[in-house]
Amino acid sequence: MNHSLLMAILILAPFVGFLINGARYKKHSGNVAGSIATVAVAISFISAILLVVDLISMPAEGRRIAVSFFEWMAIDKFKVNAGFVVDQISAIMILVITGVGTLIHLFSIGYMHHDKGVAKYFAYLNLFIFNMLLLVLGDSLLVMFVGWEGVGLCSYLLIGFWFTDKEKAAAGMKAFITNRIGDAAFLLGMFVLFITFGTLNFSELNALAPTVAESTWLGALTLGTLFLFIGATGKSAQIPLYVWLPDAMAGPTPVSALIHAATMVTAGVYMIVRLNPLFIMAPNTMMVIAIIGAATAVFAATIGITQNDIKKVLAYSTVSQLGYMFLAVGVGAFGAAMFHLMTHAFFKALMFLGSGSVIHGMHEEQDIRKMGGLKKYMPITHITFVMGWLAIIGTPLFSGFFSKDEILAYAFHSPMGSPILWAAGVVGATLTAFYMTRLMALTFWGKSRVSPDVHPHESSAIMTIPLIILAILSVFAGWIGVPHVIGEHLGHMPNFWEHWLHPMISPIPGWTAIDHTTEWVLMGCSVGLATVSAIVAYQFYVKSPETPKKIAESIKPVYNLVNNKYFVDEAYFGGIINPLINLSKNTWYYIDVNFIDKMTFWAGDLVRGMGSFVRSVQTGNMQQYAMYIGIGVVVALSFVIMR
Amino acid sequence: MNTEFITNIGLTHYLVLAALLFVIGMAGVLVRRNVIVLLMSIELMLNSVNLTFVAFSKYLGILDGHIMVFFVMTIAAAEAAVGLALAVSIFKRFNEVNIRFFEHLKG
Amino acid sequence: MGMGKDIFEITVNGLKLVVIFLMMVQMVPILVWLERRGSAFIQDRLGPNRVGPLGLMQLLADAVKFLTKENFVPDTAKPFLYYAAPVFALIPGAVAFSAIPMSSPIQVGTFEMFGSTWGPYTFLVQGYEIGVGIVFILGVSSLAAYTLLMAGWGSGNKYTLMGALRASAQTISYELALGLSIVGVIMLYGTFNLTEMTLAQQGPLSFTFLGNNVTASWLPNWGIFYQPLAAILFFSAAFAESNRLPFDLAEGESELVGGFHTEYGGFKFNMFFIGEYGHMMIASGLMVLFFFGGYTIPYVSVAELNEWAASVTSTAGKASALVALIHFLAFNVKFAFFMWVFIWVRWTLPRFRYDQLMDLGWKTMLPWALANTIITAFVIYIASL
Amino acid sequence: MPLGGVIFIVIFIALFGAFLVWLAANITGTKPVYNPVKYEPYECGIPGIEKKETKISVKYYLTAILFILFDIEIIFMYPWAISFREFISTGGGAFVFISMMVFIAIFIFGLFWEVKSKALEWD
Amino acid sequence: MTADAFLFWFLAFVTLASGLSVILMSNPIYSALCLAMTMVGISALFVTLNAFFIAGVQLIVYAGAVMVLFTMVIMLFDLKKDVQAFTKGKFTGAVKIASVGLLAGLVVGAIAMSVSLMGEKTTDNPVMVGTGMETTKALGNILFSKYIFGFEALGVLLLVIAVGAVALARSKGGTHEH
Repeated sequence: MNHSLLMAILILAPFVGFLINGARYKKHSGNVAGSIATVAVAISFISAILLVVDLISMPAEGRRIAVSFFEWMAIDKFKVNAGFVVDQISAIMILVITGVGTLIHLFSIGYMHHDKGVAKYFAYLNLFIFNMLLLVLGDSLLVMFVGWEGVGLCSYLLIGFWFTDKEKAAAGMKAFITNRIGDAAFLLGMFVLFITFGTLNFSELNALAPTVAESTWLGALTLGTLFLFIGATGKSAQIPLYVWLPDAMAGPTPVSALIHAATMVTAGVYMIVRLNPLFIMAPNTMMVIAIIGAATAVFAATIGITQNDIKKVLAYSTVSQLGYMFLAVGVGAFGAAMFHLMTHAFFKALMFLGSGSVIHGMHEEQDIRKMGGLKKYMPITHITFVMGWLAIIGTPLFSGFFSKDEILAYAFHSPMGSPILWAAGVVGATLTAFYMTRLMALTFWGKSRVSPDVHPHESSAIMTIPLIILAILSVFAGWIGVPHVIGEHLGHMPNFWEHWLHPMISPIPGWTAIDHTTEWVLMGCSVGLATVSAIVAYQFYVKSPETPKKIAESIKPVYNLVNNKYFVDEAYFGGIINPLINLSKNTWYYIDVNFIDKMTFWAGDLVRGMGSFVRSVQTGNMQQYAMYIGIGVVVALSFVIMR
Repeated sequence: MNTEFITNIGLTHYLVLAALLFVIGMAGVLVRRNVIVLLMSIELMLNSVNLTFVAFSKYLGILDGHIMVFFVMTIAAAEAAVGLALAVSIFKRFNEVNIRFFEHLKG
Repeated sequence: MGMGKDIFEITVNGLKLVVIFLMMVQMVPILVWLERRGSAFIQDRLGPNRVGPLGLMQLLADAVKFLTKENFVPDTAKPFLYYAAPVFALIPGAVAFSAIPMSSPIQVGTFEMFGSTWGPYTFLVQGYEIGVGIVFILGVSSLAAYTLLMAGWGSGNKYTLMGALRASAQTISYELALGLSIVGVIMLYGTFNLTEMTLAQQGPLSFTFLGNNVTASWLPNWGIFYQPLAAILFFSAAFAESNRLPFDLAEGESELVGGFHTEYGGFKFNMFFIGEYGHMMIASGLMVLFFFGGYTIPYVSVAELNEWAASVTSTAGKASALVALIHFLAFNVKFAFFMWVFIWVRWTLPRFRYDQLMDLGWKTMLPWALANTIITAFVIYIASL
Repeated sequence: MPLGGVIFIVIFIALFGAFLVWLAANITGTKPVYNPVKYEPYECGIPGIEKKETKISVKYYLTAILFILFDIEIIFMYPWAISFREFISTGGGAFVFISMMVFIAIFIFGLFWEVKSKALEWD
Repeated sequence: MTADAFLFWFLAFVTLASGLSVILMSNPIYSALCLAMTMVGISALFVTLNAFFIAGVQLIVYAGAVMVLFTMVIMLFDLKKDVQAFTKGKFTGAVKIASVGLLAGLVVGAIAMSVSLMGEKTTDNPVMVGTGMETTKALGNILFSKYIFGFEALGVLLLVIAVGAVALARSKGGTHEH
């Protein structure tokens, strides 16, 4: 089959699913709607596999499938094609999106079984996949932006899916508005880039990037990339625009898994990686990115420790892990960022789905203080969750280990990195191990605190199968990117990942190879600290559940600060939103009502007076109007001719 | 007398002819009172535009003009259908086709 | 200037048009006779048999009667429209009929006349060749609706007006099915040109399917074998287009009297009559062209016939004339068959009710024609894979 | 011969023929003798007392309007039908086929709607 | 004079005469018939411009469908003669006629000017010759590649019109007696 057909199927299959489910949005049968949606995404997945297989069979140089369906717009020099590209980077993304997407769709059939709006739900989900594919496949920033906005819309729709609950509707709104701030910056970034380069096409931008010499600190390149990065912080929930993501947990859990863990939130990382030759030319931006990423990683992890809602913990964990990815990007480790993106997609989707399974089995209970000891009720969920846990805390040879340690190694050694960034990363990893172990302990292990009228049960096969598949991926996905230092002890296992991405990644200026001892030491550090913190957490929450309370008691101010998420939401309200409202109110009263309104009334009276004079012209007589047009044309034409 | 103008037919001839037809149609729109004749005059104007499209298409050697004619025809037919539907609906109710009567429809 | 050479060609072509027009007009009395004799045969009676041998002189008697009728205009009529309508009834039929190729072209070599050399020329056995043949014919014959409306309104009688509205509503309704049924045919031949269509149908049935050549030498390569549904739809719609039974709802003794030509008599009525037969002839001609090989002879390709003609005649011109003659005969045999079918159906089937008629057109034939289009496109696409 | 010439001949002969026919229609026949009853519009026996004012069903008009719209859709299929094979041979067959099927689907939807809304019912 | 030139002048005369009759005939039915004549004339002009398919479509759509609709509606209304065919106001009438006349002069002037400016661009450069088949095929090629969205949009437009026009025509019409 030819590529354009495959590409069309890949992109349009979810859209067709959306149309079908959207047309029958009033239907209640979850099985039918779910099957349609799942099949649609599965078709997409198959065509993605076929495309990637074709891509692999191509020679390494020029490994790229580009399809342009039509010219979208052509305004003078500004030409945009509806063009789509599968290359090394987007190949990974489409596989993750459609693959994980299929599993999550499958899971949703079980999870959303009883919901009334199930057809609508699947329609949105399919629309999301469609938009996500547009985002990752688009060959220019503008096409990407269409998908970018589209996923924002779907995210909004799905967070507020149970919109009759006011709080959930508000959460959707929050996500949307926060994202808009980022999107505005994204648009500005596009403008800057278009003014500088005269194109928005990725390959052209990347090719042109080295030709623009950056003379000033805030030159066009830095400015454009910074704007784009602000856009990315909105979509990928980084400081300062991360606040929407924890609230986004109001949506159905599979949505959290798909959109707010595996795919959409990684769009920012993906965008930066796609433009990496551009970003690498702007070291100042890179520094900002790295700092923000590291800060987010630590910051979100500390909040994660104190949360009691199973999904909130995971949400902060997601923010933290995204911080890792940005840290990686910021130090120039684009490959590592993509690697972590993929492994994170697997284990975080797994954990979210696992939490969904728990919530489902606990009859919509989300508070981990009311769980505990679920191991014996939900064996499969437990086992798979353990796999995810091991992966995320960086247990050696699990997928999270490889990706996280690669990031840390780069953060330490890259000329753009520094030991401080590395230290922040390690602290983040330690904290991650702590709160994830806490989550495990409180949910699955220890004594059961389940209230007697709740009877936890294992979920049906349709929900556990995706869990199992994702668990397998979480364990083994890391093996395609084994670093040399470990690989040479495993029978010289090559680093497939690096080979694959190599042509797309621009080298870090001033990069020297890490010597093996350093790498071993770094690895040992992070693994050791994580292990210690995991054991501590285990001790705290399984062996002696009283200790953490005592500790919290003893450092109450700090605990409260962290437990209330550093009062960031409140700070935003107190520092930005309320003053803004007050300012608006004052300006409204003094300037608007007392000055402008009076002016406008006066002007209005004047205009009305004139209008009543001119009104005599507007007779309703169509032919008179036509006559005016005629006279106008005569005047205009005579002007043109006489000129 | 220069007979070149008569024997050598070129783009100008078609354009002038179309312009005259257009103006005739416009005059119809301006001076006639019957809604249906008004609509017919509009069709005449559209037709004259089609003529310019085709003429340019031939003399510039590109086919896009033909496509435009196609589209214009569709639009014209749609316009006639809706316009006449309105006229029929008003005629059935008020037994009136004078355009001045239609002023009563305002606000 | 080559004008001198053209004059002969223009003259011949002009004469040709006149001849074709006269042929069409002269075919009408013959068909009337055929219809009367045929209906008598079908209904087991004798029919006209007194005037002349086999009643053939009846035609002349009819003509005399038509020409000597009183020539008057009703008081309520609009004289201009009343006179113009019958004339306009003839024009679309005649113009469309001239576009039908009835035989292969005749080649005329160089010859001496009036002291100068003329030729060579190629004369087509059709009024004129136009590249977009079908579209042109459809366009011209769609003008026939005006005749009905002019006659119906111009007569100043309510029966004529209602008859005209009925007839035109029916005509335009079936024009949809007619136009749509042709889409499949156009797709099949990939051309609008009637001659190209004809030539595409010579020889035995053979086509390519999924890369395999399929040949059935026992069948001619006619369109009917590719487009049977289109043929049925086209022929039925053609009946309705020409207001023939079973679709002659424009007339009705009990409700509308004679329909739109109630007020007409004499020669003017005769012209409407010729117009109706003109429609039948165009329909039959197109039927032959689209689905029954046009002027080609079944199983024999044009090239073979040319070879044979060249072997029995002395010059190329004579050979082409012979071939043209044979083709013309072949065309006329097929053509006459369909004219007979028209007559046959008229005396066999009962008429529809008006609502049934409209239902048939809109709710049955239009969807089937659509289905035919889709299926044809699909099969052509699949076959080319 | 230039095609313009052909058209010229056709128009000329058609007009000339029409004139001849019109002439024939007027010359033939005997001169009528005036008779008020003969010159009345035809009625079925009873003399017409009302003036000619007939209420005509709006159905005819509806039919004509739908005819226009569907006719244009059919006309759009002609260029498609004629270039379909070329599209197939140049590899764009599937795209063109699908785009026309979308168009036909809209067509069918319209037809279906008209049938369902009883716009095509004659009683 | 060549046949082509004669044809053009003849058709120009026919279209202009019948076009003028459209607006001068006080009986709308004659207006409609004259407009049909204009359409046929324009169709023939298309033929002289080598646009055979467009000419056929013009016949089918305009002359064969749109104008039939007009004629039918007029007959449906049974309008014998317009009571008041033209505008009454003397002043506005004069202004209207004057503006139309001026427009005519200006447009013709503009065309004459621009043509002399465009110079060699408007020289007879007919790439579309032949019997019309190639043109039609090329038309199909463009229509189904470059203009595919316009084409589909027109399909939707026609659907909307079909629904809307039927609803309008069957409605009782109006909300109040005048």
